[in-house]
Amino acid sequence: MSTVVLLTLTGLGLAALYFLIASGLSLVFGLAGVLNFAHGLFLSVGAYVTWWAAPHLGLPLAVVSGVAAAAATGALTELVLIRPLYTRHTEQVLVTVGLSLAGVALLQSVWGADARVFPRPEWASHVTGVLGAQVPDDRFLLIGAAVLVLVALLAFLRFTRYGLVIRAGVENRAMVRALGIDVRTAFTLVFAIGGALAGLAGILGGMYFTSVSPGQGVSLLIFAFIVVVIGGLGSVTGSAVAAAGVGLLQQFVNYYGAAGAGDVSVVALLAVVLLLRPAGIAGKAVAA
Amino acid sequence: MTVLAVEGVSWRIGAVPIVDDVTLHLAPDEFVALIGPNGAGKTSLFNLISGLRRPTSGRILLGGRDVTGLAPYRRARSGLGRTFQTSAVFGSLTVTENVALAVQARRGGALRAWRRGSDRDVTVRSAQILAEVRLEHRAGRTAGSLAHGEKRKLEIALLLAGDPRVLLLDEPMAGVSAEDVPALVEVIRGLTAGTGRTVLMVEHHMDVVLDLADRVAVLHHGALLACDTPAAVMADAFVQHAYLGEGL
Amino acid sequence: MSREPVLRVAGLSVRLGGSHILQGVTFDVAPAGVTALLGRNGAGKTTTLRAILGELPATGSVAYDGREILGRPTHRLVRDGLAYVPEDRGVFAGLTVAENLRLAERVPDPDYALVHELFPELATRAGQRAGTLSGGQQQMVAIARVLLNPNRLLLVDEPTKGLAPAVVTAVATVLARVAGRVPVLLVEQNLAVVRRLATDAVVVEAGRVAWRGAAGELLDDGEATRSLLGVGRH
Amino acid sequence: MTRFVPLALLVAAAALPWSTLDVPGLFDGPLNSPGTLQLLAVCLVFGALALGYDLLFGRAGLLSFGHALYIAAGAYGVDILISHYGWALWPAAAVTVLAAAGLAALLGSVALRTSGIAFSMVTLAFAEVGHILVNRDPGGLTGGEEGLPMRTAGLPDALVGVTNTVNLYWLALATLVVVTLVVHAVDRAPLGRTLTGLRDDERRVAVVGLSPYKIKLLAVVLAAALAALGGVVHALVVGGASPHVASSDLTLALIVMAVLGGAGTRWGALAGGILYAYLDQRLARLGGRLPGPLGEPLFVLGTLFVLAVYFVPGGLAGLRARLRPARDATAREPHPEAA
Repeated sequence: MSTVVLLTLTGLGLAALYFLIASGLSLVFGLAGVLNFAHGLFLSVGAYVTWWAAPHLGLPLAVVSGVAAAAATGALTELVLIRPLYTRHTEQVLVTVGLSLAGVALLQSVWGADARVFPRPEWASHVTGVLGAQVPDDRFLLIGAAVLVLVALLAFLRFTRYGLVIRAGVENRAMVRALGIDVRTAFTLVFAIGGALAGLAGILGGMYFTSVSPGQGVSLLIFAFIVVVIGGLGSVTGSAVAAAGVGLLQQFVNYYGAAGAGDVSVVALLAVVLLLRPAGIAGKAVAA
Repeated sequence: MTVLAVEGVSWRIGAVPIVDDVTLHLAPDEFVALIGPNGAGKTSLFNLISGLRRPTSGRILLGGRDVTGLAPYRRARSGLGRTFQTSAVFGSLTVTENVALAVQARRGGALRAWRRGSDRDVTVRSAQILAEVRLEHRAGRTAGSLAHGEKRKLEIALLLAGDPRVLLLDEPMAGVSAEDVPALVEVIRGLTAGTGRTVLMVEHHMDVVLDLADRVAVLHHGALLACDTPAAVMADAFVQHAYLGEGL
Repeated sequence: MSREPVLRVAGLSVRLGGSHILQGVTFDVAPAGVTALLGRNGAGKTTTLRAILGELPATGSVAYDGREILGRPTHRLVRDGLAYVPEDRGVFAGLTVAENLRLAERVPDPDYALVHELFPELATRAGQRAGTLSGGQQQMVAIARVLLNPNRLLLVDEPTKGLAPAVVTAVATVLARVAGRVPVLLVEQNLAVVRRLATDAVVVEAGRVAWRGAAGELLDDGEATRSLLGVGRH
Repeated sequence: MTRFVPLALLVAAAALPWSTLDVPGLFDGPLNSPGTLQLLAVCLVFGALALGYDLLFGRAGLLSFGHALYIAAGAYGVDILISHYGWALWPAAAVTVLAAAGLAALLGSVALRTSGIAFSMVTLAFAEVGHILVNRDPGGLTGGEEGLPMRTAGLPDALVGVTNTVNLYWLALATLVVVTLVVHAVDRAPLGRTLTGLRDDERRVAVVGLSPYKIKLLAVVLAAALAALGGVVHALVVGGASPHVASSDLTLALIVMAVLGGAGTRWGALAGGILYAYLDQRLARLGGRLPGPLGEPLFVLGTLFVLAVYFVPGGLAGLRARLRPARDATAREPHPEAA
């Protein structure tokens, strides 16, 4: 029983990371039609800026600056690289590929290729007893952050004018424009939001893995892609559900199965979902 | 004897019926025009018949065989050809390559990875088809650079290449200028009259409909209002009201 | 009619994927009443509207209130009072009726009084997802979105497409009222609606203007309607 | 006349090992030194890999992000059969390529249920499993992060030892020729036309009576077989397999190569692959001497790539066509619209 509790909470902690990355990716794709490969770079930017700033500013402010830096990277990417390519989606994907390669290499040249020890709050190393299981507190940190983000994101989408524009834009960009709204501002905004969430994921990931390395973003990104496809492109709720499913499955199979079986099972889940519902759980039609 | 049978076919998006319980039987060599206001579901019905969409209910038979669950390409191989409302040709291939692709799709060999270009008989057949639709002077041009009317002719050439028994023509005159209409009508007449082929054609151009069709089917709000001789349909007060919007 | 046209389209051309969809379309939209843009399917009517709105790359000239607007971004044109009700309505299916309307607000005091007077049904269905509405109701949402704001020209694309006869009448009635306040450029296939609403008519054929003049004149000429539009009595 | 240029280049490339020419700046040693020959052999392998990938990307318009999986299957497959099971090279290579094609048929049949961007993501996910497995070292087969060095005892003598680098070079050149012949044969054959048709209008392909799904699957399997062949030769040239050949970075690099060279053109991807591999290796060697991020090959290549997307659409081949606009009527339109 205690093992199941621990695995569940650990799985949900991982799911929290996936969700933070996937929700931004999904919104960016849903609204702007861009599959953003540089999303993993945003994650690394958040983590490295926090790692670098923590000794100078203290951890809380360092986290804020990490998230801000990642958000700014996201917004800049949209403004400088994505926007000029307008509707040329393949080129946009290619540019994010190039950015991701160059950006990670840049981080590597500044901070080296080796993993760095990541700062974390003192209490995150403690454990709490839950139903007989000794659960490390960083799990609660991850889950709590993801739930807060989910609620905030849904509230933002539901109750604010920009949220309305984004939801409408995911459905039909051209029509939003035809109502006199400059939808490009919303593009920049979702890139910034996506960047901020990815940065947060990078920071929390750094705390969870207790280290940060330039390539960390990319490997998490791939599972986030899987979550996005399973959850349906453009759907935040879909991302949340799919992230939970993927995180739990991965943890349980990794524990009870052979090494690496968890990762394989996640991809198998993806295959099954695609065979049954090619558009994902909550998706609008993927092929367009 | 029925070549194409549409039996109680419906297609809904959510609760909204786009095609509503349509039943239609086409005999060999018959030319049926499908008319109805924009948004009546004509193209949707074509998509159901050609297999690009699956009906919510009902079935479709081709030559007596139930094809409701078959993929579009299987229906095409069973002798069903169609054109699209907006020209769908292979823009970066030449006109000849377009037709050769379609010819080989029918005869086999389109996936052959070794031999050069086409067999002699494919080349001959392609040239023959291009002559039939009067497009031989454009053979070497890329299809994307053709004028609109020429693309429509090329679409018909692609259709001919498949040697279909049943033709679905979706507004073949759309976007064609008035002076080009008679020539295109003759092309269509030539590929149907006396060939034993069956045609279902969506067309708004009433002169063309009355000229070519044996029967006229009227679709309105997804449902079939009437299917009768052109004269009878044109005289039908209900059709007048629904289609031509008279008596508003 | 000595007043300046609200919109002057001159030599408007559009090329898409190698084909020449519009080949020098030229016409004016009068500063009052309905100008009907007619023509068979595929003639280039919708393309004309979208080119005017900057949704498609075009060459030529479009002057709106005397100013050249070709190449300006769509959302700026709309903010300048050039409102658009697209073919197939462009209603956001996943948003509620109220959200669809809220999204369209461009001014501090949107005219909900007018909208609720014309479409009382929309008030009662405010919380309903627009995707679950009937076609007619969706068309009402689409028109209502535009009427919330002050406009100087309405571009309306096939508002009666796929609607039941009674709803067609209702939509035509609304458009007649709207046309009393603001000029309309209307694409329409239903000639009875055209007859009821339009003062001027422009017929497009294969990317060119084939006929221009008073709408009544065109509709009374059975031969002309048949040859230009392909519909009419035999 | 220009049709003899490729032939002349081939002859020159084949004769290159007899040249003792020293090209300072471009290469560290004379052309026939083992170091230079190995560098060139890697370039040739990447030329082959990029052209094979372009069969999918540039010709059929399938933006796969998982091509590295099949390269890794080739490299690890042949390495494992030789080093662990003591197979001889040729049967090991043949079985590996066939198995990779089989794997592609299996995974492709699932991935092709989707299209556009979702297809890209799914292929990426499949390839990532390969990457993870290789890193985990299941059953001690793959050597984990260290990679699996090729046991030379299982190789023909002619391919072993520094003095025989020249034979590896020729092997790489032969592979490039084989891949080029295959891809160009497809280009000229009905299949090439069908693939282009598929890229232009998939729906249309279906209603003329061809199954788009089967055609795409065929392209995926064929490209995978070519990738595996390239992977086999890569393992021989560099003396083993390392997890890098399974990483998504490699697939991304292939895309960069194809786009830099000119996707969908006859020679673009091939030239892009050779150029990319050369720069990658050269920059890595110069790394320490260059300031700041310029020492990171991927920084330079990534930046170059972004600039190329903006300023040189159509890549090297496009550049050539622009300089000589009247020619090259056979060149297909460059970038397929995947999204």
